Amino acid sequence: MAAEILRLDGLSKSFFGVEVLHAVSFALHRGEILGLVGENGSGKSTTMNILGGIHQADAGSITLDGRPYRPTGPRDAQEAGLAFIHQELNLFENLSIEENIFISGFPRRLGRLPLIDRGRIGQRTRELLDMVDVRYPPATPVGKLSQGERQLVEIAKALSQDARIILLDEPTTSLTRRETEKLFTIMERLRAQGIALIYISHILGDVLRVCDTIQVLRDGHLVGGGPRDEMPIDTLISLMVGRKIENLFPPRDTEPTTVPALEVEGITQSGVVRDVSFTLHEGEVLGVAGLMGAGRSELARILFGLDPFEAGRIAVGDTTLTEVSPEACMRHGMAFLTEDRRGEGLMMEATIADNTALPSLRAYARSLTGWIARSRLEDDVAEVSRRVQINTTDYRGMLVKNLSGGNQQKVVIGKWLLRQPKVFILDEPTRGIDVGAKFEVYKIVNQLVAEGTAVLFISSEMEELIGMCDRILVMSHGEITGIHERHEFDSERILETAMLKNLADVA
Amino acid sequence: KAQEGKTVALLFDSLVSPFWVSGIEIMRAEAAERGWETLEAISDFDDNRQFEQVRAMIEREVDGILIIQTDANAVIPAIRAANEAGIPMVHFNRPPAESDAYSVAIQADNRKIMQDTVQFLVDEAKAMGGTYKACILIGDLGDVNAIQRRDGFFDIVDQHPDLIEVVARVSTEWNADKAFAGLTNALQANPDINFLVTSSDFLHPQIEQALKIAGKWHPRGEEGHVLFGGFDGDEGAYQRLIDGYLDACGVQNLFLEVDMAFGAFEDLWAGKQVDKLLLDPGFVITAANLEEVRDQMWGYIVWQQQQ
Amino acid sequence: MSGTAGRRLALVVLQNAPLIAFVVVLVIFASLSDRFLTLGNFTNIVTQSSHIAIMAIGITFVLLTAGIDLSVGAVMYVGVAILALYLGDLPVVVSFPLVALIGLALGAVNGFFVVQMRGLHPFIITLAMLFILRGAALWMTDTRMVFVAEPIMSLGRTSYLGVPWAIWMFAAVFALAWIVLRETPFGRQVYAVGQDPVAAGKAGINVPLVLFAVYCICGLCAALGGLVSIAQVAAASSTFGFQKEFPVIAAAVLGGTSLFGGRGGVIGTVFGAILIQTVENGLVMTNANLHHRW
Amino acid sequence: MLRTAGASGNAATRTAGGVRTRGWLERLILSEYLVFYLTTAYFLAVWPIVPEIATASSLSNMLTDMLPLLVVAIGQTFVLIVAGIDLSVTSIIAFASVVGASVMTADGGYLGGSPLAVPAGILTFLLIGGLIGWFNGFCCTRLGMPPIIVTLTGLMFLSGTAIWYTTGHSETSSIAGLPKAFVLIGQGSAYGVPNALWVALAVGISAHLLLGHTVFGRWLYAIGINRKAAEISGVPVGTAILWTFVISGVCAAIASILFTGRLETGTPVLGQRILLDIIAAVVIGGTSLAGGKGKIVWTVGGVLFLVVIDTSLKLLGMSLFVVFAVKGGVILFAAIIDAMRQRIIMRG
Ligand SMILES: Nc1ncnc2c1ncn2[C@@H]1O[C@H](COP(=O)(O)OP(=O)(O)OP(=O)(O)O)[C@@H](O)[C@H]1O
Ligand SMILES: Nc1ncnc2c1ncn2[C@@H]1O[C@H](COP(=O)(O)OP(=O)(O)OP(=O)(O)O)[C@@H](O)[C@H]1O
Ligand SMILES: [Mg+2]
Ligand SMILES: [Mg+2]
Repeated sequence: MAAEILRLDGLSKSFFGVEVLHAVSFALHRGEILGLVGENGSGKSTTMNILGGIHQADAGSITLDGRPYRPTGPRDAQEAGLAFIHQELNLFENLSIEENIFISGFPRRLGRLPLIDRGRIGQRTRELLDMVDVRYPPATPVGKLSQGERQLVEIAKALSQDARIILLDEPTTSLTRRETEKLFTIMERLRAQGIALIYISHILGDVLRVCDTIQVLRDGHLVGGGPRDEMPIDTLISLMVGRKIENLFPPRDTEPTTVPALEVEGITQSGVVRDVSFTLHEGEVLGVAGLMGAGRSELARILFGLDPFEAGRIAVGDTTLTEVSPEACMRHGMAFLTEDRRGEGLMMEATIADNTALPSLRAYARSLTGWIARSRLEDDVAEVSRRVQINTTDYRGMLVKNLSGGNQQKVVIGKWLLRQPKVFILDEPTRGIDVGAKFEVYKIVNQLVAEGTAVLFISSEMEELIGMCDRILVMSHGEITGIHERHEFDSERILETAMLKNLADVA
Repeated sequence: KAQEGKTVALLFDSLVSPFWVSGIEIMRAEAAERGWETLEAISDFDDNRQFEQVRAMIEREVDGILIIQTDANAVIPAIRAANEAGIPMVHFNRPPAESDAYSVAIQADNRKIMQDTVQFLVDEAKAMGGTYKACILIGDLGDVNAIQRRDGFFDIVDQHPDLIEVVARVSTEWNADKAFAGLTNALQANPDINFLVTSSDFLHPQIEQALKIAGKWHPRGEEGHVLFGGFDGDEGAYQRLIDGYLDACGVQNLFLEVDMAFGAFEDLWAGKQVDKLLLDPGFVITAANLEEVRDQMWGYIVWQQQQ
Repeated sequence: MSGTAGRRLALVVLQNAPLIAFVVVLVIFASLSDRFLTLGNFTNIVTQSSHIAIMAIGITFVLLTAGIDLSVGAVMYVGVAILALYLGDLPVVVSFPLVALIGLALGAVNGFFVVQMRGLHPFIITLAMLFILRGAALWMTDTRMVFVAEPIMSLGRTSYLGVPWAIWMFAAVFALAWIVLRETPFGRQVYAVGQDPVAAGKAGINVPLVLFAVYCICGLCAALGGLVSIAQVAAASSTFGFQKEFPVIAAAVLGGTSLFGGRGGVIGTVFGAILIQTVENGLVMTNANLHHRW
Repeated sequence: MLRTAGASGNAATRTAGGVRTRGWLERLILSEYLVFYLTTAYFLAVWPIVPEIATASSLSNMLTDMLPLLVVAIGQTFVLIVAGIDLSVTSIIAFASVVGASVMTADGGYLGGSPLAVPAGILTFLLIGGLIGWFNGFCCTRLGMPPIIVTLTGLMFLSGTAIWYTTGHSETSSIAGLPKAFVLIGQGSAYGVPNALWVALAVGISAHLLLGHTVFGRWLYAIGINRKAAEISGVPVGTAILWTFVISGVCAAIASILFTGRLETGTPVLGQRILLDIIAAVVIGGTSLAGGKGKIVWTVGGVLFLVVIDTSLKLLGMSLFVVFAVKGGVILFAAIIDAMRQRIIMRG
């Protein structure tokens, strides 16, 4: 085995007196890719944050190249040769791609002048963007990029630092399959150069494919680990969740009806979507597949009245919406889970209960005075929160910002469940959620359709779409390029449809 | 009742101009001479705060309240409060509006003094011949004095439409910045302004600077001299009078006014009847009568001290 | 749904609001006064707006980090009061840099507290500074009007190459600020910190240092603005700089700088400052005075 | 009541689940009613120096002094909670004052002498406040302009207009001759309690209930914390923000009624100098300028704090610069306390 480069020894960390990491120890070697897996909130990001200098450990030590390493800030980590891709995107929308990549250390003109060497950063950025396959001029503002493209820029940024160790905390959440493959190629190349990587992901298949070693965290304890070959998937899962999971997708025993719940006709908004029409039925899960930037999220936002559209008709049940706004859509029983949990889905500074109650407040208020029936509301909030299995019961006290990503996602789902939606639009509902939690989300979706709810399921994970949907609608460049029925599901063919427009363009 | 050991509250709305600074200093000196103590408070132009200050002084059980209010009407409740507490109140330089409340006001006869000042300038203008483009710097119209001075100005110029055309009214709100910018703009719009009156002498530095920039700062007798009238009579005005840049200045007799105010307190304490309004006739000072009247000009005393 | 064209138009209008307002104001005043659109008057407007513009450029740095500095007017007054009272006899080349340094130091005090008390809005810190500094200046001047010496006043009347001194100052500060914001690592980090301080910290930017620096710059610019102003108006009464924070912030925001940080720049700020002064100037030019005699 | 509001104060102790016990100093600093303790401490400290401060009449003066300020500050609290700011309040006070007075005044008012004068006058005040507030809100929500710009422009424009309006209705700089019945709102009392106090109580209690117990109140906190999330959750964001400005405007108008009544004068410079005091009071109380956090009780504390300090300085006969410096020092002190509080919470 190659030389050891990094060693964690008995790391512990508490937040507000609650210990989230308990004496975690493992080692990382040159030219090794180490996979770190575990359920939501098991402490993966916290471990990375300690390595990256964002948090300081309460106990334990780290050795880097045989010397003690105790970073007090991200700068220290950078200088020690660690690059860090955070779980949440860490880019500045108001700056260009090149500026984002070099923000922590711009090359200067003539060495001494405090002026940015634009020529050099432009050149270097182009090279880096080529590596990750992003075709934008380096001076493009990051605000113009889609989530997936931003994630690629984030990766390019880590590459730019010529680091010896790269930490990747769920880097593929917004990437398509193809881009993920691209990332893996890059990772393998880095490994060949002797760089060490730590890779965190909930997609166990990926972890098993690229990682040499795998470590498993559960509730802040390191519960197992070893070379990939000794860690088959069922071992991993049972280590992670402490029990065996038979099926990735829960069985569904209801059939979709033919009663239309949402009818969309000719929705067009220039530059975004063109002539989109489909019908979603009660009790049906309709998947939406597509490559990154296909316009799926935009379509969802239009349907929920968040973005304008030029032409087309939207009908819920048998009423055509005359006004399309979130309020009007909600009145007709629609609900929308956005893909940007942090920016749009949650009030991070508020409690679980407040977040959950927000869309339903009107239903718990006297119509004239708006006086809230508090105890009834709190009871229902607690019930919904239990149903989505948030890992705390302090619904009225716990701030959402202190929850792990997966549990935050459960809060967003819970807040819409409280409204008992008839049409539920889910945009990437399982992004950043562990296997166990995913299973829970799927179960909730199944329950909902069993009660007659219609679900529009937008996802970039093909297996998930195939496992969950009754039909899959494929989008490419803002247009629907195909609809696949359940019996003809086939990931190859769906991918082909998703790239249809691109092929046509080339031809 | 002994007059010694009295406490008098001096409530100013600000000390922005030398007039008020000299005023409060003369009052302090005068009070010390009479063996009185003083308590001071400044309202910073806030009527409500001044009302609260009056109540605080009543709370402190002072023997008399001298007040310079910003607004003639808004001070009435304060007078009532003082009446109720049996504390005499004297308004310095700005009288209150008419009301059933009782207090004594000392005031310069602004309109008359301004009329005399402008009349002197008009006479000069006539003597020199030609027509005149006039500019007036107006004070804060929340201040009765500013209104009276403006009216005094127009009383005279309106009688001479053939001789004088008023081309610019610069609103200063008693603010040096505004005065400077306003006057510069006015001179830009009307480069031929040759007749200038300010409602207060504290704006002289800005006027000098603006006229210098416009190339119009010349003493009497020189080509291009701007006929220039001032008001108040501060030390800067005195300097510019002897330098020949200022032609006439309406002087408020500050010494007399302080004396009248304190005299009013004594009379009131003695139970005498005092008129609600006591006028300071003031006077106009020009190069011609400089020597005779300057001893009554408070700015001259300050000027002497500075030399 | 129709009306996208309308919405686009509205967007264009909103994005260029300062420019459009500027043009509208120009047209209105030009049609009311034939002297308004002269070169002389325009020079006049720029000269008069220069002190506001310089201060607004300083505050732009602070606003870009999602901060605010209410103490600019007070810093301006303190600087000028010290200049008039204690530095009056020194030659301008010595006294002016000294005053600028005082401004920088006062800005540093703001910056120190802002950095030390993170989680507390700079609004409240600089508000406190506003009161303390005004109090200090009033104490120094004993609330009297202070005068500056003739060399400083004559500086206010000086022109080089036909352009008044104030405009040169303004141009220099603007050019420097523009370069710093656009072309230096520090400038870009200011934008990053304003957009997302947490992310900036994670990216290895020394966030406290950036914050500290922008308040220093703002204090420096406030003192410079005071110098430019006093050289013109010659005397400072106790209302000098009073409530100057309003037009100064307004200039920056009118120019498109967001109060929530990360967006804007000094070019817009300059427009904003000139726009504000143009309105004031135009009102006097056209003699349409609110205090007109009735 | 949204928990976030109190969370800064309670989170630490709560997560600790009562395991950790804090020293009394830490507990004091963490208390969300800290400002009340500070006020009390200050009061006790100056008492020996100016014993007059504790007399009944001085206390009642203090109470009546704080009421109009309190009413405006309450309105401001609503706007701050949604991360807005309303700088136009003082100009609303001034403008409503002169227009309202011009309706009622005995010397040539529109309804001067008529029995309708007082009700119509009061209605004028409220309408002006409401309309200006509505206009502010409209510009901020429907036209997407930043609140600070909208209300700052409003401040400058209305102050000018108020002066202009006065010159058209009065020979002097202000409008006097107001009906006795109106003046009594600012000065008189009923059942031994000043009328102004009744008014302020009514405003305060309704504001408290509105914020803490209704859908509207919860919406405001949600908007303040994350406007986008609120919008997606079906909160009528624009309308709600618009209403905060209307509330602020109406509160300013009510304050104007009290001010105008106590001065018996409609004046165009009324309240001009208290703008920063209003905002400082709200923020010292603990309401966040960044939105999402605030309570009426806190605002009451903030106003009380400022008024006690102000009164003590007045009684001490302090000069203007001392007043300024002390005020600044006090605000800074409040800031330092708040920072300490954050530290303790962070430390956990
Ligand atoms: N800044 C913080 N303050 C308080 N608690 C925190 C903080 N950061 C993390 N936690 C808590 O620490 C625990 C571990 O969180 P961490 O983010 O490391 O989980 P994770 O394994 O990365 O989960 P996920 O897969 O959902 O990202 C969670 O219970 C979380 O709530
Ligand atoms: N803020 C933005 N500004 C400009 N263009 C944007 C912005 N956000 C997205 N786009 C563009 O809009 C198009 C559609 O993006 P959208 O996010 O809807 O894709 P998607 O199919 O939902 O993919 P995913 O969510 O997986 O990234 C893309 O071309 C993207 O580049
Ligand atoms: Mg994580
Ligand atoms: Mg998407």
